[in-house]
Amino acid sequence: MPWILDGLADLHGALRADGYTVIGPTYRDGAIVLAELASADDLPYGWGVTLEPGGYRTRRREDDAAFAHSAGPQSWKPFLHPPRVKLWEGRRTEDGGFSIETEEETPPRYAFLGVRPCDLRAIGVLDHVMIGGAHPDEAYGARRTGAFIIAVNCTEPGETCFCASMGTGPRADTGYDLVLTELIGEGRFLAEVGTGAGAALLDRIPREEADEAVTEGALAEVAAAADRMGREMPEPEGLRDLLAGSLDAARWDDVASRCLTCGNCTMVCPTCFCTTVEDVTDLTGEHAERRQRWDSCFDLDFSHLPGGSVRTSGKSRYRQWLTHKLGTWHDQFGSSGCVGCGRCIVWCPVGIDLTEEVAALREEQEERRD
Amino acid sequence: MTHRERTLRVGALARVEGQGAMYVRARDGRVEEVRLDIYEPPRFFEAFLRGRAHTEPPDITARICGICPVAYQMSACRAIEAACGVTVSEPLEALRRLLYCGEWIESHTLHIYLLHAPDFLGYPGAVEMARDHRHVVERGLALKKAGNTIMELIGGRPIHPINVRVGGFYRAPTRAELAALTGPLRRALDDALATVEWVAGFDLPDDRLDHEFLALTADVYPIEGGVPRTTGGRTFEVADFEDHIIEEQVPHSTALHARLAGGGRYLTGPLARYALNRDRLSPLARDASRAAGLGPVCRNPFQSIAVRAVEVVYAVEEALRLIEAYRPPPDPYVAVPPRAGIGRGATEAPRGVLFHRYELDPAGLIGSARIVPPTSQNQAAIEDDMRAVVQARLDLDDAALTAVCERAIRNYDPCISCATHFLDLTVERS
Amino acid sequence: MPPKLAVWKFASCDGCQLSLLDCEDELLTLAGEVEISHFLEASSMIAPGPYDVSLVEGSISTPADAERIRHIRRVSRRLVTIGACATAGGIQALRNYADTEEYRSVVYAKPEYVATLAGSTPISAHVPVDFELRGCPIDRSQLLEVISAYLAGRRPGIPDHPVCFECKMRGTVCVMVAHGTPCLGPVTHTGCGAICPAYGRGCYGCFGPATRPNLGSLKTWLGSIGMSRPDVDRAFATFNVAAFEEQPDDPP
Amino acid sequence: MTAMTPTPYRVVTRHAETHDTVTLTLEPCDAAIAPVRPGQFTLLYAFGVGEAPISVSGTGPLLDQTVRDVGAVSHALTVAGPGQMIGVRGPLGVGWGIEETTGRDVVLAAGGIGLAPLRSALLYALEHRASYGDITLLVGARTPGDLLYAAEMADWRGRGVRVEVTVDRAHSGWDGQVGLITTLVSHLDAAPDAVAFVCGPEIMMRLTARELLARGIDDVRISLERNMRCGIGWCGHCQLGPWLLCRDGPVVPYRDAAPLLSVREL
Ligand SMILES: Cc1cc2nc3c(=O)[nH]c(=O)nc-3n(C[C@H](O)[C@H](O)[C@H](O)COP(=O)(O)OP(=O)(O)OC[C@H]3O[C@@H](n4cnc5c(N)ncnc54)[C@H](O)[C@@H]3O)c2cc1C
Ligand code: SF4
Ligand code: SF4
Ligand code: SF4
Repeated sequence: MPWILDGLADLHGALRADGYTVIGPTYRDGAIVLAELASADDLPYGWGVTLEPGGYRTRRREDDAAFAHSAGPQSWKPFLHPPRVKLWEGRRTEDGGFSIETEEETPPRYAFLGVRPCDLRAIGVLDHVMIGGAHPDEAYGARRTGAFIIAVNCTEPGETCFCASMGTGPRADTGYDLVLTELIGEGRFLAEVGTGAGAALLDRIPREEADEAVTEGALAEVAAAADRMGREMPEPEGLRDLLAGSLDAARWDDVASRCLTCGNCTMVCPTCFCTTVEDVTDLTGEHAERRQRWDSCFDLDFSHLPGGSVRTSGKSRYRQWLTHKLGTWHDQFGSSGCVGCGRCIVWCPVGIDLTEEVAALREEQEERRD
Repeated sequence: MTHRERTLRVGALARVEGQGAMYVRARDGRVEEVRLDIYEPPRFFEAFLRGRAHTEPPDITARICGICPVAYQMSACRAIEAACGVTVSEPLEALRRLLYCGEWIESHTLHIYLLHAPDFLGYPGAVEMARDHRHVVERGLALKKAGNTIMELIGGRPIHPINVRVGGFYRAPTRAELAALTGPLRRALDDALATVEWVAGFDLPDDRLDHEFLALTADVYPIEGGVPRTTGGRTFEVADFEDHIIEEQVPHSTALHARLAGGGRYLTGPLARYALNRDRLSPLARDASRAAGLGPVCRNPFQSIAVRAVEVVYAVEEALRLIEAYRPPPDPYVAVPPRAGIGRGATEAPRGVLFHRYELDPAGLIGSARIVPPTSQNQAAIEDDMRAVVQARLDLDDAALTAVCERAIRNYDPCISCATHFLDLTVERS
Repeated sequence: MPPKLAVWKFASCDGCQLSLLDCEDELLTLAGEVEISHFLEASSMIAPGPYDVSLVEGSISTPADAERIRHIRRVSRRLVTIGACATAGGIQALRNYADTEEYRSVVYAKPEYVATLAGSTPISAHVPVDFELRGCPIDRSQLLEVISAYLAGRRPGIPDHPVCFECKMRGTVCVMVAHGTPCLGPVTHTGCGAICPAYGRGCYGCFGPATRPNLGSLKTWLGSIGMSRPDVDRAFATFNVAAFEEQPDDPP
Repeated sequence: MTAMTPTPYRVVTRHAETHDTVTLTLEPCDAAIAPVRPGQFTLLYAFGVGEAPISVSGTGPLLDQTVRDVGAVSHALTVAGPGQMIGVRGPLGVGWGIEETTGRDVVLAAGGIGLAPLRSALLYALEHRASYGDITLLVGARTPGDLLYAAEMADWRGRGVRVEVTVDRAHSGWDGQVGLITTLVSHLDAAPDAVAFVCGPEIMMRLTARELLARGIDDVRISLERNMRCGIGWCGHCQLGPWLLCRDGPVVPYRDAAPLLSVREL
């Protein structure tokens, strides 16, 4: 049954009382970033954003909506899959050998407040990669299973959003404990339950039953958002084949002339999971450490082999990104690697737009067919 | 021992910043020539600053010297702001002073512990000294680190800070960020006081300088600005620096020597600052100087190590005071729109007065630049002092005399990289 | 016998070798692991070569220095350049694109005394180099990493990607995308920890070009966000001017 | 203990194969890793230096691993003497699948260090000699001095393996063949339902596989090399098209790999 919450202070308070570190959107450095929210007041009330390829600006809205700002510079990835992780520490032993210790790290208990549907799906995609295989990343698993997720249905898609065409939004389907729909201009939120934990939390805070008209109205707003997406992924069903058949496309040269190979697209992407492993020692050589840090297929060393890197040209590196994201992800993990959040378009310093690149590849394929 | 003719070459001076060597020629018991050779290759900063934008000198001139980049940044900012007719708000000035305190602490401690003290205790360097005096060296390193921590927080990094811009800073720290420095600085204050006590116990050779001293003076102990003044009673505006300081070539020397217009050689640096501003030291620093046996004016250059230590006490205390009083400025910088004009700026680098002058065109492009670093101002005085040092010790054998000379040179903490326009020498042998 | 470490200086500001002394917490440990055999800035003790690792600061800009670096190479098992001067010629390489004679006359009253080469060149233009550590100045922890790696016999863990990676890992909001601030980060080698954007300014390229940068694309973009061509050119003509100049125009 | 923690092993013997290649035999200090199938690999960790993926070149509970010195980690491994501790993670990858090809002829074609993973398949087949038809081993090496397991070849021949060796460059005294390994394939005599396992430089694998297909052998499996930082599908480095080679390989059917290998820089 849907409920109405008057503001989010009680919800925030209940999460804190349960020992959660509440993470959510807040205004900082001219952007809506995800950070710890000391109180519900830290939400970016009244901030909207204007997005374009390679451009992001916050702007004041006429209302005081908390979640009317589209996907921001980060996703939830840094919290679940941190940029740097220490894997273990080793030390030399007296007999000339070595011993290795893994720290028993108590994972932070996060409550994610304000997970947009695209990002919710991205968490699902990431879960599949990180803990869905034969060697689950236990540390990720611990952070993930401890997390309480409050999604927000999207009523404010941005100029670079295309979740509707990817089938990931604007309404959240599964994977949340609670889902909110903001009643913009009223300061109130429609809340629906996804899990028992969500229901239990909701039970503890003041709320009203939502009447049908309000619920329908709110959800109609969400549905309408699908038509206001600034972008669309052309023919998403055919992407896997399109990319598999485009390895020799001329378009790669075109995009390579613009692409800086800076890797920003992969870093901001909520599903890019790649890492590298660094084995380091201190000056004495007695202590060693293994660390994991984010990596990207745009890094030249990513494909290093003793004879030289496999992918050195910018074209081959951009191709790896796009074909993996939209194509071979299906082969490897059974879904698309893209959820349509549009971050890679906005945070590409030179505004390369993957939907445009796909359209061009499609056109090229058709031309070749003719 | 008779010395009919003797040449002494101290090739590759150790424990000075940059590359230098010394050359002495004596005949019949008289020192005929003393030269501090700078073989730092020329880097032409003044030449390539021409045509650069007026926003660039803080970053560019920082690269003249890795030991005192803040000094270059601050003198450059002052000069350019003067050219553009902009003054910076009080809180920003305070933040500059705080950053500069960090550099003083770092640079002075580097010099005291790592470059100079080993001379007095008979070690080739601090690493060797640490074998016998580990805790002392550790104390020095901790104190140095406290200075670097200030530079890192406010400047972004200890060497060539990135946060300084014409008109102020790119980002002003929060109070909480600065408050985190308080603990380390309190400990640093104890270390600084212990340092004064330590160096006061060194056995100082006798030596005496009679040059005039030149330093900036202000209401407070001068760091990030002030009015030039000499012990001879001369005072002038920074804008008139070039009327009072003449750099010229002198016979038998290929380096530019500075002198006071209508006067003689002079010395800038800690001894000069101290002589002209002692009463503006904090009570604690003044007490420390008294306890260290320093009079109101120190004319023995070997006392410079103690004066530096006193200045470290002052800088640490001053940093603590500035942090306590800090309120983030409303904006991290004031706009400095370009205009045509000439601007001059001077601040007190750890080694002494550092002067910059820029001529800007209406778009802010630099037409000409002039940089007068402390080491080139002191060059003549250093050579003169060396002459006295050698003259008084001609009976020493070469090794011992070399050691004394090196040590005496280090009194001036000459920063040879800073010598933007020293000449490269072709050495003449007699 | 501990390995011997030597530090050498050519045309430079001393900042990079100072980075070694700035390792306040590690300096004495380092001194316990290696014999610091030649480090004029820190010690007047000079032990003869050969040296296991030579750290070389500064660029080659005089005939005498060109000779000296060859000697240093001969007595060094491993030669690591530290900093933009040694690795790219430094800011003094601006002379390579100007009239050196004229430069001399601007700065010196008697230019004929100044022995100088027409150019300021990196160490690698004169002798083979085993590792180049970037930065103006270098980053302390990178320096320690290179030394630790050589002591342990491993490859130094010095990443080879642009500054953007570091910004994103730090959680810094992109200053170019969010504020329109020109930034060289996408074509600049990482290593500094992405400090400039964290302080709200654009990267100014002090670690030199990233490997295979796409300068043309960024320059076009910088123009489109309002930088004049001379401003763009000046932005690349600083501490690593020669290294940026050397980059091909073609995309990687 | 996580999937990223090496299991301590100790070097039992170190056998120099060539001037730059060494076979280490490793035994567990305490617990052993799970049993290794032919063609699988481990990540070997040299303390303080790092980790490298190395094929298991033998069968049995002790790990035979043959390492060629090409960089820091492989160097540290090749100089490890008896008693030295080495970290092991694995077994990783899918292996040759020789266990399932009983009743068929087996062709093994190796270039250079590529013989290392094939040795495990060969030894497995010899241990189950009766289950396989003809076994042929074709080996290409740069020079006679680069030949791995030279001392074992007589024994293999003695146990009914047809061993043929060719080198790129020979010194005087070499009375074997000189030339490309593909010429050995063209003289091959194996049933069309034979299974072929190929490992070596990528270009060698492509040429050899093509030749095998031309000889009517359809089931050609190659073992690919890509950068591997984790070996367990976390790091993404070992991708080749649809594959994560640490997970889906390193052994893959040549038929599926061929179109990918023909794309430059994939
Ligand atoms: C599944 C699999 C099985 C394998 N089995 C074996 C086996 O049985 N035996 C065997 O010997 N090998 C095997 N290999 C290959 C082996 O893993 C590599 O040779 C090994 O990783 C090399 O590691 P290294 O650290 O020694 O050298 P690398 O660090 O890779 O160095 C090799 C060379 O490249 C240079 N280099 C290193 N990093 C860079 C960089 N970032 N940029 C430019 N140059 C660089 C080094 O200086 C050196 O010259 C296998 C590989 C795979 C994937
Ligand atoms: S697109 Fe690149 S960085 Fe992202 S997951 Fe794929 S290979 Fe990794
Ligand atoms: S590929 Fe781009 S749009 Fe798709 S999920 Fe990643 S960042 Fe979002
Ligand atoms: S597509 Fe854009 S963000 Fe991605 S690597 Fe290229 S330039 Fe960088």
